[in-house]
Amino acid sequence: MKKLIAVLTVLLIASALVFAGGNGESSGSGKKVVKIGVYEPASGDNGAGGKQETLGIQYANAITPTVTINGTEYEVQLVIVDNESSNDKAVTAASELVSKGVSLVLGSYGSGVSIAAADTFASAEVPAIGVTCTNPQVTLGNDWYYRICFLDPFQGTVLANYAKDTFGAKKAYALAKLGDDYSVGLCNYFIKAFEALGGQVIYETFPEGTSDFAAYVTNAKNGGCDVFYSPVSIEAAALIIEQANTQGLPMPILAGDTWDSNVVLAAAKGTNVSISVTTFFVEGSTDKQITDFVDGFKGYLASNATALTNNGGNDEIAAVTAMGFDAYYVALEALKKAGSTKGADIQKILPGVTYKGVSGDIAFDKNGDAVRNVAYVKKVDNATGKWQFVSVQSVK
Amino acid sequence: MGFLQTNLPYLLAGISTGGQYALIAIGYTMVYGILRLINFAHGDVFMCAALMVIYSASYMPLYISLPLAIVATGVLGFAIERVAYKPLRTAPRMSAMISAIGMSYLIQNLALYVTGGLTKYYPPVPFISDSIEIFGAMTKRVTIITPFVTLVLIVVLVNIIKYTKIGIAMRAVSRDFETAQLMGVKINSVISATFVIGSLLAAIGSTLFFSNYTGVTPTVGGMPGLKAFVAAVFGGIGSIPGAVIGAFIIGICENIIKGLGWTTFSDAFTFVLLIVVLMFMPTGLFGEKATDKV
Amino acid sequence: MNKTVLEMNDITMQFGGVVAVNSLTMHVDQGEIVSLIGPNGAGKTTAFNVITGVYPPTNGNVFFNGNKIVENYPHGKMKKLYAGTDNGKYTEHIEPTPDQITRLGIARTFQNIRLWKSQSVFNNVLIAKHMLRTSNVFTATFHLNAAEEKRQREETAELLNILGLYEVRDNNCTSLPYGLQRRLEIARALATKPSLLLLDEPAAGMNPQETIELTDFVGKIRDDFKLTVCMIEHHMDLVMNISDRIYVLNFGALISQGTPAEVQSDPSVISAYLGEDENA
Amino acid sequence: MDKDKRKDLIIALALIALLFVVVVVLEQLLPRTSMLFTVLKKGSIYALVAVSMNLLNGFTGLFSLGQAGFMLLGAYTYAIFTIPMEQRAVVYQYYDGGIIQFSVPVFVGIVLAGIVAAIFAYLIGLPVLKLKSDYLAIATLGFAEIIRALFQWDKLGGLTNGSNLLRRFPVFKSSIFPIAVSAICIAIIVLLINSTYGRAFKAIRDDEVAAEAMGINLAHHKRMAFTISSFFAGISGALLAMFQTTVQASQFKSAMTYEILLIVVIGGIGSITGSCISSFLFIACSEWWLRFLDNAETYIGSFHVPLLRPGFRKVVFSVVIMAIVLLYQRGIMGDKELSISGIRKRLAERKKKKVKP
Repeated sequence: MKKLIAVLTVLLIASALVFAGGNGESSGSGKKVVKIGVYEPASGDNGAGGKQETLGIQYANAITPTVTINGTEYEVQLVIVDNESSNDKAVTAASELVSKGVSLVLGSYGSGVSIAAADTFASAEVPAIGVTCTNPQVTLGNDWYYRICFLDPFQGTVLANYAKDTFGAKKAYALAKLGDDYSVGLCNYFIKAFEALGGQVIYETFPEGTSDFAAYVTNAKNGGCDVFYSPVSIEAAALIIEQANTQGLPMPILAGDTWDSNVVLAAAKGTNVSISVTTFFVEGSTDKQITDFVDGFKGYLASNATALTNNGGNDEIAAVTAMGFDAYYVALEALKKAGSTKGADIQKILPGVTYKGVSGDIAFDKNGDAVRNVAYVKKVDNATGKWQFVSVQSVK
Repeated sequence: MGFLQTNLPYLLAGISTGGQYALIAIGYTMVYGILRLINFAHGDVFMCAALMVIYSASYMPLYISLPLAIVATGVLGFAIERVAYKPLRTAPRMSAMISAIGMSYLIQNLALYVTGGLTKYYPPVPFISDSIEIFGAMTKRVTIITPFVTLVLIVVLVNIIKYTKIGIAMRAVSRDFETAQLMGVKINSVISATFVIGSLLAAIGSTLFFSNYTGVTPTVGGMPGLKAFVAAVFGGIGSIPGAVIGAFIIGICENIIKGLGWTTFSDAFTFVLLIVVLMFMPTGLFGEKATDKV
Repeated sequence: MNKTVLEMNDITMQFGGVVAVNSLTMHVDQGEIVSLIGPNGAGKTTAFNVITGVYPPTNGNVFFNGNKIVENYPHGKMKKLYAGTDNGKYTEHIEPTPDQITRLGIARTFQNIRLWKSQSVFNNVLIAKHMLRTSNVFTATFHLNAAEEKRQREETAELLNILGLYEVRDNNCTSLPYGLQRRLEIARALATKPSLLLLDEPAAGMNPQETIELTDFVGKIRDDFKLTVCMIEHHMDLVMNISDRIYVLNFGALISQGTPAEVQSDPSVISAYLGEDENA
Repeated sequence: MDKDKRKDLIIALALIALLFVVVVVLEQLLPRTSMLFTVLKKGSIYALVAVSMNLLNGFTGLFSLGQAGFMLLGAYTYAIFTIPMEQRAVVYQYYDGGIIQFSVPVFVGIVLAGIVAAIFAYLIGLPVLKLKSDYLAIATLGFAEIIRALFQWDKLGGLTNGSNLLRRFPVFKSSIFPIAVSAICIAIIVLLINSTYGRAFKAIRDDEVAAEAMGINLAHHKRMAFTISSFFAGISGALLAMFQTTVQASQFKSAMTYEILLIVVIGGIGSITGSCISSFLFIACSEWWLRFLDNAETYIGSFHVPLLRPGFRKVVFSVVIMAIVLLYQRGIMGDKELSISGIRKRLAERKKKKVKP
C-alpha cells in the first residue's frame, strides 16, 4: 500500500515536472509569441481588486491579441500569477513570472507586493508597469518599475482638501491596516495634508484578519470626528460599511481608489452611510474611446461567466479595470517602440512612451511615475447602489 | 454623550464576541479533554459552516439552509475526525496535531478554491441582523442575543455531559482513556459525539459571529479559532466552564483594549493575558494539575 | 561507629489531605545497606522522592554527610491542611532540584524503569556522566574537549565491563532483557560517581534466579565502589540476606526498625504484612 | 571501525562539495531566473529553520511554536543594521530616516540577527520553559504574535519603520550564499547534537525525570536548547530577508510556524537529513512543481483539463501533505539519518542477499 502511494506520488511529481517544463514553449499556432506577465493578487485581502484589474488586462488582450514588433506579428500571451496579496509570496510569484520569460510585467494591485517584488524584477532586468499601486516607494530609486496611476501624496492631499472643503471637517478619524503599505502610506499623507490645513486626526490601525470593526467605529464616534477616513482593502471596506450602518455612523466615509469597487456599492446599497472616494476613471463620459470601452467590456462580461464572477457578479466597471485596460496598451506601445521583446530594450525606451487611454493621458516622469494631476471624486448613491460623479480635483 | 453611551458599545461588542469565542472554545476544550489533541482545524470548521450557509442560502430559504448548514457542519466534524484523526489514534501525539494542521490547510485551501479567493458575504438573518438601540448605543440585535444563546447552550451541554449515557462516557474517557476502553466504553462513538457536538456549537457560533461581521474569507476562521483556543487554555484546557469564562474575559478585554486606542495590540493582548495567567497558573484557571508520577 | 551518611528528620509529605509519609525519621551509615520495606502505598518511594528533591517535604529536613540538603515546614495552603505537629524546629525552605542532589553524590534508580529509550546501552551510561563535564556547550560542540570526551568514554566502557554490560553496549537499551535493564539503571546511577545509591525495587519483576544474582551484585558494587546503599524492596529473601538494617513503613509511618532478625520478629510488622504474600 | 568512519566523513564532505560544484555549474548554464534557483534559495533557508526547530521539538522534546517570531527578530535585526546610510532616508520616509545612523557589514548583520533572536529567546525562556507540552506550545506561539505586534507598533517606528516594509539592505544574488550559510549552520547544529550536550538534550526528550535525576539541570539545558535554536532561526530569518529583499512583520504569522512544523514532521521528527530533504521537497512542491495546476487553460491534446484554476495547486498540495501525514506517520526519515555508513550497510546487506539466494 505504502509503496503504491509512494510510486503514485513520484509519478505525480514527475508529471508535474513535465508539465512545468512544457508550459513555457510557444503556442500551437506557429506565430511568434511575446509574453506579458500579469502580477496580480487573485486571493487574499486584495483578491477582489486584483481580479478586477486582471479583467481589464484580459479584456484588452481579448480585443487586441497581437502586436507588431519590427514588422513581425507577435501573439501576446498573458502569464498570470497570483501573488496572494501577501508580501512573502510576492518574491516567488515574481520569480515564477521571470522564469517563464516574460518581456515585461503589469501590476500589481496593492503597493506592498509591488515594492516587495520590485528588486526581483530589477535584478532579472524585466521592466514592470504598476497599474494602481500608488505608494511612492514602488518606483522610487528603481529604474525598472514604472506606473500609470497617480501617487499617494497626491491622493492623500486631494482627500484632505476634499474633507476640509466639502464637509468642513475639523477632526478626522484615519484607519489603516497594520503592515499594509497602501493604507498606512495613504493615511500618512492624508494626516500630513489635513494637519497642514489646521485639522486634527485620530489615527488607528487594525491587525490583519480583523473582522470586528465595532470598536473602531465606536472610537470614531466617541472621538467626535467629522470624517471617517479609511483607505483600506475592499474586504475590510465591506465590513466597515456594515458596522457603520449598524451603529449609525454620523459622519461621511472617505477612501482612496481601492474603494471604487462594486463590492463597496453592494455593501452601501440601501444604507445611510455616505461614502466618497477618489479614483482614476469615471464611467459617465461621452468620449468615444471611453464609451467603446464601457460597452465593449460590459459585453465581454455578459458573454463570459467566469469574468462576470471575477467582477463581483455584476457589470459595474471598477476604475482598476479601466487602468488594467490602459496598462495593457501602454505595454503594447512600449513593445512596438522598443522593437524588441527583450526587457532591457523595453526599459530603455519606456520613459518616452505615451498613450492616451480611457483613464486619460499617460506619460512618465523621471521617476517612472505617471504624469497625472487630476483625480475624480465619486460618491455612492445609497438608493440605487451606483456611483455618482462629484468633481474633478487637482492639487495646485 | 454620557459615559454609558460612550462605553457601552465596547462592552456589548466584548460580551458578544466573548460568547462567540466561547462556542468555539468548547469544541477545542472537549476534544482536548478526550484526545489530548489541539484540533487546529476547528477554526476552519467554523468558517466552513458560514460558507455552507452562504452557498445554500442562494438555493433555498434561510430557515431551511441555516439548520441544514448546522447539521452539515456536525457531519463535517465527524468526517474530519474519521479521516484525519482516527487513523492516528495510536500514533505519537505530535502526529495527530500535525494532521490537524494539515486538515486546517486542506479546508482553507478548498475554501479558497471554491470561493476563488473572493470574500463572500453572509446573508442577513432576519430579526437577529437588525439594528437596535439600547441606552443610546446602536448595535445589532445579535450582540444582545449572543450571550444568552451561549449560556443556554452551555447549560444544555453541561446537562448532557452530566446525565446522559454518552456524557458519562465522555467524562470517563477524558479521565482515563485506556481504562474506559477496557470497561467497554465505545471509544469511537464517544469521540465522534465529541466532534459532532463541538462542530454543532461552532456552527451556531458562526451564525452569530457572521451575522455581526459579515465577510467570510478562507482564513477568517484563523483568528477567532486561535483566540478561542487561547480562551480554552486560559480557562484550563479540558474544562468547559473554564473555556467559557476565558472566552468572555478575552472578548471583553480585547474590545476594551481597542477602545483605549491600543488597536495595534488588540490581538497580541490576548496572548499577553494568556502568558500572564500561565505564569501564575501553569495549567490555566481551572485546569487539572498534572503531576508526573515518579 | 561509622559516620552517618544520610539522616532524615521528621519528614512528612502531604499531597493535599493525603499523608503519604508521616513524620519519618531514619538514618543510613557509611557502608551500610539499609532497606526500606512496607506494603504498597506505604510511602517508600515518596521518601526517596523527598531525598532526591523531586518534591519538597511538607515538614522536616534531610542531612547528607552532615550538610543540610532539604528542609521545609508547613506554609501556604499546607499550613491549614497539615496533619502533624509543627514544632517550629524547621525554619528554612531548602528545596533543591533533583540534579543538584545528584551532584552532591546521591544517585537513584526508578521503580518503573526509566532508561532513555532511544539511546544505546553505552550512551545511557555516557549521558549520565554529562554532569561531570567541565566543558561548556561551545567547547563541546567544536570538539575542543576531546580529552574529556575520550576519558569519559573509557570510564563508561570500564563501568559497563564491571557490570557485565560491555557485550551489549551498542544495543538499544529497550532491547535488553528486563534484568539487564535494571542492571543498566544501576550502571547509569553509578556513572554519576555517587557515594549514596538509592535503589527503588531493583528486583521488581525478576525471576528467583535473577534475584539471587542481584543479591550478590548489590553487595559487590557496594564494596567495589565504596558505596552506601539504601534500597526499597519487596523480595523478602533479598532484603533479609543483604540488609544491615531495615526500616518498615506502613501508611506513611515508621512501624519498626532494626536488624533483619529484629524486624522479622516484630509483631507489628507481621500484622502489617498479614494476608500479604511474603514474596509478593 | 574508526577508519570506516573517517572514510564516510570524507565521502560525505566530498558529496557536499560536489553538490556545490553542481550548483555553481548550473548557475552558469541555466538562466539565472530559473525557478530551480528560487527553490534552492528558499529551500536552504527553510532547511536551516526546520533543523533549528527540530533541535527543539525533535531532539530536546520541547514543543515550541515560536519559530516565526525568532525569524522575524533575525530578519528585522539584519535589515535594520545593514541598510546603507544613504538609503535610510528613503526607507524610513515616515520616520525621518530612523534612529539608527550607521550600518554594519553583511556578515556582522547575519551574526547579529542570530544574537538578537537568541537574547530574546533567553528572556522569553526564563518564564515560558517551565510550562509543559501544549501549554509551552501555545505560550511560545503567543510570544511570537506579541513580538509581531510590537514590531508593527508605530511608536517604535524609528527602529522598525512601523508596520511598513524595510528594504534596500544588501541581498544575495547567487544561490550559493544561502546554501553555504545554511550548510555551515546545520553542520554546527549536527556537531552540537553529537556532542555531550546533544546527548543530554536527547535524554531530556526521552525521559525528563530520569535526566534530572542523573544530574542534568533541566532548566539550564532547556534554555540552552531554546536559545541556540532561536539563534539559528534568527540567522535563517536574516537569510529570508535577503531572499525576499524586503522585510515586514506581517509576513511572520503563525501560519509560517505551522509550515515549518509540517516540514519537520514530514522529514521525520528527530532527523536532520529528513528536515533538509523535506524542506526542499516542500518548497519545490508548493512553489514550483505544482504551479501548472493553477493554469485554467490547460489542454492535453484538445482535452480541456477540468478543475484546474487558481487555487487548485494548493488543494492538491494539501491533499498530498495529508496523505503523507496519514500514511507516513513517522515522516520520510523517521528518526534515522541518511548517512554514508547507513547506505554502505544497506548495500552490504543487499550483497549478502544476492550471494545467498
